[in-house]
Amino acid sequence: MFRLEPRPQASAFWSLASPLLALAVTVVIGTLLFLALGKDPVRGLQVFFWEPVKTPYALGELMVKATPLLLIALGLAVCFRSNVWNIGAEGQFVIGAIFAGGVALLAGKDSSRWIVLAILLAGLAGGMLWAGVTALLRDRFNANEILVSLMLVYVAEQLLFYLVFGPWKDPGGFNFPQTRTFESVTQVPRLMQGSRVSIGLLVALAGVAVLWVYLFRTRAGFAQQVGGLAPAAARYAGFSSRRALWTALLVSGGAAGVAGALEVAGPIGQLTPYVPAGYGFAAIIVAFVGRLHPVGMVFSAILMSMFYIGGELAQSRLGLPKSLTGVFQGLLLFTLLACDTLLAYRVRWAALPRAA
Amino acid sequence: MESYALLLAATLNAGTVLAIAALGLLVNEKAGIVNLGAEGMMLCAALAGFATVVHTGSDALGFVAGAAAGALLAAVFGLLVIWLNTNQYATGLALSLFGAGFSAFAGTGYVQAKLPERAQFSIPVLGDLPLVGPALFRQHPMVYAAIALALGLVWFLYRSRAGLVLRSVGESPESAHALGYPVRRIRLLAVVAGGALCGLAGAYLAVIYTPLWVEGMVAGRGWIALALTTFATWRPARVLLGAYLFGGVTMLQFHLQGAGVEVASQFLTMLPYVATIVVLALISRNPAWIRVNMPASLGKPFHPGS
Amino acid sequence: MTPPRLQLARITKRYPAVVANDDVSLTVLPGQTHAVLGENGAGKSTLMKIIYGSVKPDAGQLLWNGRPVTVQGPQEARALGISMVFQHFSLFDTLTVAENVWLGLNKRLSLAEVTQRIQAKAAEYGLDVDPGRPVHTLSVGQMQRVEIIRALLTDPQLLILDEPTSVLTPQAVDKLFVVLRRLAAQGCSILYISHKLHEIRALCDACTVLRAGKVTGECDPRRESNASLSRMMIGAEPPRLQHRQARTGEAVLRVRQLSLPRDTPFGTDLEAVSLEVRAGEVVGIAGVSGNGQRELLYALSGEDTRAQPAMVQVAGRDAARLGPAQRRALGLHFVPEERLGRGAVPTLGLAHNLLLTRTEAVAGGGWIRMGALRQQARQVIERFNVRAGGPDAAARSLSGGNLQKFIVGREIAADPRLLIVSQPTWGVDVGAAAQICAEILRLRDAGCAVLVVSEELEELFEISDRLHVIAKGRLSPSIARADASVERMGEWMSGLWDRPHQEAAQEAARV
Amino acid sequence: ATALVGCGRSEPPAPAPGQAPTAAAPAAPAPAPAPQKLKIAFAYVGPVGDGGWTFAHDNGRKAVEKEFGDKVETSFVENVPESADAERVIRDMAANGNKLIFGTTFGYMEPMLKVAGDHKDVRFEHATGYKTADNLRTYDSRTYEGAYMAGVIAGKMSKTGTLGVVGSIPIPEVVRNINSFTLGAQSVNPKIKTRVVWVGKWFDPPKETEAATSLINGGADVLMQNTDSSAVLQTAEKMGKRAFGWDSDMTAYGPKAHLGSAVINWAPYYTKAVREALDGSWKGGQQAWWGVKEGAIDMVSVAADVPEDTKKRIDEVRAGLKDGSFAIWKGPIRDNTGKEVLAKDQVADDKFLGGVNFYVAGVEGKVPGGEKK
Ligand SMILES: Nc1ncnc2c1ncn2[C@@H]1O[C@H](COP(=O)(O)OP(=O)(O)OP(=O)(O)O)[C@@H](O)[C@H]1O
Ligand SMILES: Nc1ncnc2c1ncn2[C@@H]1O[C@H](COP(=O)(O)OP(=O)(O)OP(=O)(O)O)[C@@H](O)[C@H]1O
Ligand SMILES: [Mg+2]
Ligand SMILES: [Mg+2]
Repeated sequence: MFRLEPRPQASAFWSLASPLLALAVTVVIGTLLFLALGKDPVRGLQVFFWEPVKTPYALGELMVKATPLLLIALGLAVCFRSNVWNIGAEGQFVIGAIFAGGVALLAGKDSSRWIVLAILLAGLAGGMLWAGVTALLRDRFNANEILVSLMLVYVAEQLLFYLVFGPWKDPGGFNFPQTRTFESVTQVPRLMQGSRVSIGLLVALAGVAVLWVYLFRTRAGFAQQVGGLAPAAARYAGFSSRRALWTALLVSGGAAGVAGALEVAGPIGQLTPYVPAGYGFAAIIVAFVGRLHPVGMVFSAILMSMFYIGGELAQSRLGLPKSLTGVFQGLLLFTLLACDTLLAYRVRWAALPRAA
Repeated sequence: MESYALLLAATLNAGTVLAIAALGLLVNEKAGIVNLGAEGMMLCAALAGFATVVHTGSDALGFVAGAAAGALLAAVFGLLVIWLNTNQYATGLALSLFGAGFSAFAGTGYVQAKLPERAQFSIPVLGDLPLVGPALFRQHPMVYAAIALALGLVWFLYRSRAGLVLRSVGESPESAHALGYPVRRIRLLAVVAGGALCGLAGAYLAVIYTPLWVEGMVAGRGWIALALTTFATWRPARVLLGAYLFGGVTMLQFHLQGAGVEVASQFLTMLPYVATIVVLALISRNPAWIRVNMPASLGKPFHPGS
Repeated sequence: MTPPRLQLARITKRYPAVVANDDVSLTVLPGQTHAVLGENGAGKSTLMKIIYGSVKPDAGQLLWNGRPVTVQGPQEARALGISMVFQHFSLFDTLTVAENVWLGLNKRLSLAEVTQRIQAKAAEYGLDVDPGRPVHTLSVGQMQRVEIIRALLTDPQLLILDEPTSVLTPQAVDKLFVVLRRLAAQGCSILYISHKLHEIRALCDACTVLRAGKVTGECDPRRESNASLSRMMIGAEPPRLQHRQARTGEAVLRVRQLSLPRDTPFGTDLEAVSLEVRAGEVVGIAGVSGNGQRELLYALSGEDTRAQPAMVQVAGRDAARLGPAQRRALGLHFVPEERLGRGAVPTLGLAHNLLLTRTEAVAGGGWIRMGALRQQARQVIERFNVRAGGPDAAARSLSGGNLQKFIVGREIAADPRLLIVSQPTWGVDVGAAAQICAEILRLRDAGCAVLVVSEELEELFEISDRLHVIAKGRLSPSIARADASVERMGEWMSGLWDRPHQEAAQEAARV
Repeated sequence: ATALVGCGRSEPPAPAPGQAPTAAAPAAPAPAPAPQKLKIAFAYVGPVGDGGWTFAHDNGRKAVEKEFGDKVETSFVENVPESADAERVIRDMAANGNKLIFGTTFGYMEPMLKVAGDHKDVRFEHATGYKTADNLRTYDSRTYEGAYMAGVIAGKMSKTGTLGVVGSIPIPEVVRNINSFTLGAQSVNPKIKTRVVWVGKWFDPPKETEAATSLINGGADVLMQNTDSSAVLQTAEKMGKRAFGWDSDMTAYGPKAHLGSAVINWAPYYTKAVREALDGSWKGGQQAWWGVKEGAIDMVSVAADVPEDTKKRIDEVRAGLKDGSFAIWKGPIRDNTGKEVLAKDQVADDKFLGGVNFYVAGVEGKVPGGEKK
C-alpha cells in the first residue's frame, strides 16, 4: 500500500515538475487515444504541438487565441488566490464586449484614433459592472458567488442577444442579428503587418508584470491573498474581506471586460451573437494549469491555445473530431490536479503495521 | 383552466430532471463534498443512457447505464478530492469540462439516432379524471419516483441511523473519524450515490424527456441543480419544491410567449436565471439560518491523522 | 489471579517529524485509576488513540484482559469495552444530544431507546442533560457531560479520559471525580490524562510519566509531591518567575458596559462587560472556555466592530468601531489563541507572516522590501530563540511552541502600549512557557498594559496583578491576586460573584 | 454553457445518418495520375453529426466526392465558431492549397471577405450571406417554399384551427418561414391562426420540447419547427398531435405524428459549383438562391391520412414553383397589424423577402426585436 505523507513545506521541485508530469501524462493518454482511433500518434502530436508554432504567422494566430485567455486568467488568479470563486468570467467578457461595442458604434469616419482607448475603458467598466453585481450580492446578501456569477453568464448572453436582435441591429444588414461593422478607426492597433496580433498582447503581458508585482511585492497584494490562504488570519490582521472580495471581482471582471473589448474591436469587428466563445470558461483551466502564477499562466494560455488550434488542425489534417480539444483540456486539468498532490505530499510505500 | 392544468403537468415533468440531480447533489453536500462537475456527469450519463437504449431498447437498462456512468465519474472525482485532497471546486470544474468534451467526442455516432417507440403512461382511473388527470396522473413513472426519492431522503437523513452518520460526516469529519467512522469511505459512497442520481437525471433527460442525444444537451441544468441545494437550504422537500418552481418558471416563459406577452423573448429566457439569483440572495441573507442548515465542513478538505 | 485489564508492550509510533511513542509499556489493573502524565507533545494522546484504535502503532503489542488483540478501530474498541472521552470534543454541533450519543454507540438501538438510556444513566450518576437539545446550545461543561454519558452507555471496562478537566470549574472537577471514583469502585479501569499534578495526586492510584515519547517513570502518585512528579515530567522543577510590584500608570484600555449579541448561533452574548487595564500591570481574565472569551477578544482586537464607539477605549480614544489595523496604530497588539490559521498563515514563510501585523518593511506605495523583511524576521527569530529553518520557513513547519514564540515575539517587538494575549502558553512546553511569561512580565515592567485571557488558573496566578472571571458572557469585578483563591475563582467561574460564599459553593458544583 | 451552440440553420435531405454515401472511400490505391487534384475545403459551424444543418452540408460534400471521384480532394473542419476563430480556420484552408472553400454559416461573412481579399487565387462560396467579392459568391436555399407546402397540409389537418411554430432565432429567414407556413395554411383554411414560441437557439432539444409542449397546451394541434432537431416532432408524437420534419426526412422519429418533411438538398448546388471550378467557368460576385425549381427544396413523405385533394394541391404548388407560374408571396398580403405590405397582385422580389421582419395576418404576437411601430 502506498501512503501520502504531508511535507512540512511545499516542494519547490514539484511545483515545476508537476505541470510537466501532468503534460506528459496527458500526452501519453493522447497517444493512446490516437492509436485507438487508428491515427498515427506522431502525426497527431505534431499537429497539436508543432504546427501551431511552425511559422511566424501560425505563432501570431496562437497569440491571438492566447491573449484573451491570458487576460481573463490573470484576473481570475486574483479571485482564486483570494478564495473568491468567480466562474462567470464569460458573462463579464460579454458585457465588456457590449460596452465596448456600444462605444465603437458611436464612432464615425472622422473619429480620432483615441476612440480605441475609450472602447477599452468601456470594456473595463462593463466587465467591472457585471462582476460588481456578483460582489454586491455576495457582500450584501451572502449569496454564493459561484452560482450567482454563473447565472449572470446566461443573463449577459441574453442581453447581448436582445441588443443584436433588437435595438442595435444593423439597419442595412438584412435583419441579420448583428450590429454594423465598426468603423476601421475603432480597430485595436495591430502590432505588425500580416498578422492579427494586436496591442492586446502587450496589454496582457503588461498585466502579467503588474500582477506579479501586485501579488508578490506589494502589501495590498499580500493582504488580498491572505484571505484566501487563511481567512481568520486576514481578519486578525485587519485585512478587510469585503475589500478583498470587491477587489478580486472588480479586477477579474475588468480584465474579462477588456478581453471582450479587445475581441470585438479586434478580430471580430462587430457585435454578433457569437461573441461568447467560451473564453471565460477556458480561462479557468488556464488559471489553474498556470498555478495562478502570472508567469505560469503565460505558458498555460499558450498550451491551451495549442489545444484549440491543434483540434482544428487535427480535423482538417487527420479527420479527427474537434471535441478532442475538450477531452484534452479536461484531461490536462485532471492530471495536473492529481500531480499537484506531490507538492504537498510525499508518496511513501508503507509496510503494513506489524502486529508482533 | 385546462391550460393551467397542462402547465402544471409540464412543470412537474420539467422539474423532475432538476429534482433528481439536485437530490443527488444534496446527498454529496450533506457529506461535506461540493461537486461542481454535475453538468459533466449528467452529459456523460445522458449519452450512456441514450446509447444503451439505442442498442438494447430497454429504458430500464438505459437508466442503469446512466446511473453507472454518473457513479463512475463521481468515483474518479471522489478519489481525487477525498484521497488526494485536491481542491473540490477546481476538480469539479475539471469534471464539468471533461464530461462536456468527452460526451461530445464519444457521442458523435449517436446524434439524431432514434429510440424505439414507447407507450404513454397513465395511472388507471385517476388518469382519466378531468383536469387533475392529465395534470397529475399521466406522467412517466420517473416523475413519481422523484417525489418518492425526496420523501425517502427525508426519512433517510432525519430518521435513519445511516443518514445520521452521513450528516455527522458532513458536520464534523474530525469528530466522526474520532468515533471510528470511516469518513473517507462514507464520503466516497455519498459522492458515488450523488453521481449515480445525477446520472439517472441525465439519462432521464436523454431517454424520456427529450428522446435524443445532442452534445451539450444538459444545457446548464447541472448548474441549476447545484443552485437548488443552496436554494433549498439543504432540505430534500425544499429541493423538490425548488425544482418544480424552476421547472414552472421555465415553462412559464413559453406560456407567456404563447399568450402574446409583449416582452422580448430574451428577457423571458433570462427569467429562470434571474429568478435563481433573486431567490438565492433572499435565502442566503440570514447567515445564521444558513449555518444551522449547511453542512459545516462543506467544501473543506479533511485529512485524517493516521 | 485475574489478568491485568490492559497491558501495552513496547508500543512505538513514529510521525514524520517526531517519534510520538518510543517503546512504551504500561499496565492497567481492573478498577485502577491510572494517570498518564507528561508535558505537551509527550505523546499521551497518541498513546490513548492507539489503545482506542484510531491510530495504528508502528510496533508493539496490546493485551486486553490477558489476550493479545489488534484494535482495528474505535468501533472495535468499544465492542471490547474500551471507551474514550477526547481532549477535543468529538461532538456534532447541529445534532441533538441524543443523536450525538447514538453515533457513539455500536448497538443497533433506536433513537427513542437511546434517549431513554441517556435519561436513565444521567439519573444514575446525577449528570443532568436534556437529550433533545442541540449540542450547540450547551455550555462546555454540559458538552463534556454528553461525552461522558456517551462513554458510560457503552458499559466500558476501561474508560480513557484525555484532559477532561481543562474545561471545568474546580467544583465541577470535584463532581466529576465522584463519578469516576464510583466507576472505579464498580471495577471499571480508568486511564486519566492530565498535566495538573494535584488532580492526579487526588484521584489516581497509579501513574506513568512520559517524556518525549518515552516512559520516564512509574509511581504511586498518592505518595509523590508536585515537585517530584514535575521532576519526572520535565527533568527539573519549573523555573520560578520574578514578580516585582507593579508601578501602574494611566488606563490604556477601558471597556465600559460592553454588550454584544452573539454573531453566530453557537456564540455567547456579552453583557455589560467593564474593565480597565493600566500601564504597567497585568490583568488576567479567568474562566471556563466558551463563556464569552472568544467574543470579548474579538471585540477588543477589532475583529468585531459592532459595539458602540465608546464601549472600548484604547489610549483614551473611542476604539470600538476601529478595525485591527487602526487599533494597532493606537498601540494595541494582540496574540490570538489559534496560532496556525489566525496568528499566522500556515503556508507562508515567517518573513511574510510578519506582514500580518508589522509594516516596517513596507515602503511608500505599499512596496514590500524583501531584504528588510527577511532581516526583521531574522531578528525576531534570534531575539526570541525561535527554532526555525530561517525567515522563509513556512509557519506550519514550526512546532507549536516555536510558532507561539515567534508570534508573541512579533507582537512584543512592536513595542506595544497595550498587549492582549490569549492562552499564552497553551500547548507549549514548560521551558517555552516560562520564557513567554518572562517576556510578558518584562514588557509590563517596561510600562506596557497587558491583558491575559487564560483557562489555566495557575498561569494567571503567576503573572497577573489583578484578576477577573468571565462567565456566561458577564465579567466579574476585579480582585487582587493576593485575595484570589482557587476555590473562590471556581465559584466565580459559575457566575456567582454576587452571591454569598456558601450558597455559591453549592451552586458551582452543579453547573 | 454558451447559449448559442451555434448551428447555422436548417438541415439535411435524404439518408439517415447511418447510410450516408461513403463517397470516395475506396478510392483504390490512388496512383495519382491526376497531376492536379482540386482541393476543396468546408468550414462547418456545427458538428457533422448534428443530423441537421451541418449534416446536410456534409452530405453535399459527399455528393461532390461521389460525383467527381479522384478529381477532387475534400476536407472539412467542424464546429468552427462564428468568432475570431473562423478567420484563422479559413485562412489556414486557403494557405493549405485549397482552391475552393465553402463556409456554411452566415457568421463567416466578414472573415471570408477578409481572407478572400488576401487570396485572390482561391474561390470562396458563402452560405446565407449577402456580401460578395470577385472571388466570393453566396448561395442559399429557399426554405420558405418547404414551409409553405407544410402550411398547406397543416391548414387542412388542423382541427382546432391553431398552428404552432417553434422558432429558433428571429432572423428574416425564420420569420419568412413562419409567414409562409401561415400563408400556406390560410390558402386552404383562411381562419387559421399561428402561434410562435422562440427558444433562442438553433439546437436545444430539451428547450424545443418544452416550447412544443407549451404550444400544444395552448391549443395548437399541428406544429412546425425552424430548429435543427426532431424534438418537436417527437413531442407531438408523445402528446398525440401532428408535426413536420424539417431539413431531413424525419418520418422515423414520429411515425404517427409525421405529416411530411420539408427537406433541403445542397448536392445540386455543390456539384454545380465544383464543376464550374474544374472547368474554369466559376465566377465570383454572384448570389444564388435555390429552391424547389433547382431541386434544392422539397416536401417529402407526406402522411397517408392527408386527403388526396391536399396532396394534389401540394403537387400543384411544386409544379407551379418549378415553372414559375406560382408565387407564394403575392399580394394582397397584410401584416398582423392590418398594414398592407404587398399590394394586390404584386409579387415580392428577393430584396423584399430578404427583409421580412413582420408577421403576416394570422400569426399572433410580434416579431422579437422587430420594427418599432
Ligand atoms: N506558483 C506559485 N503558486 C503559488 N504561490 C506561489 C507560486 N510562486 C510563488 N508563490 C508564492 O509567492 C510568493 C513570492 O514568490 P516569488 O517566487 O515571486 O518571490 P520570491 O522567490 O520570494 O522572491 P525572488 O523572486 O525575488 O527570489 C511566495 O510566498 C511564494 O510562496
Ligand atoms: N497526526 C499527526 N501527524 C504528525 N505528528 C503528530 C500527529 N499527531 C501527533 N503528532 C505529534 O506527536 C507528538 C505527540 O503528540 P500528542 O498529541 O500525543 O501529545 P500530547 O502528549 O497529547 O500533548 P498535549 O498535552 O498537548 O495534548 C507531538 O509532537 C505531535 O506534534
Ligand atoms: Mg521568485
Ligand atoms: Mg494531548
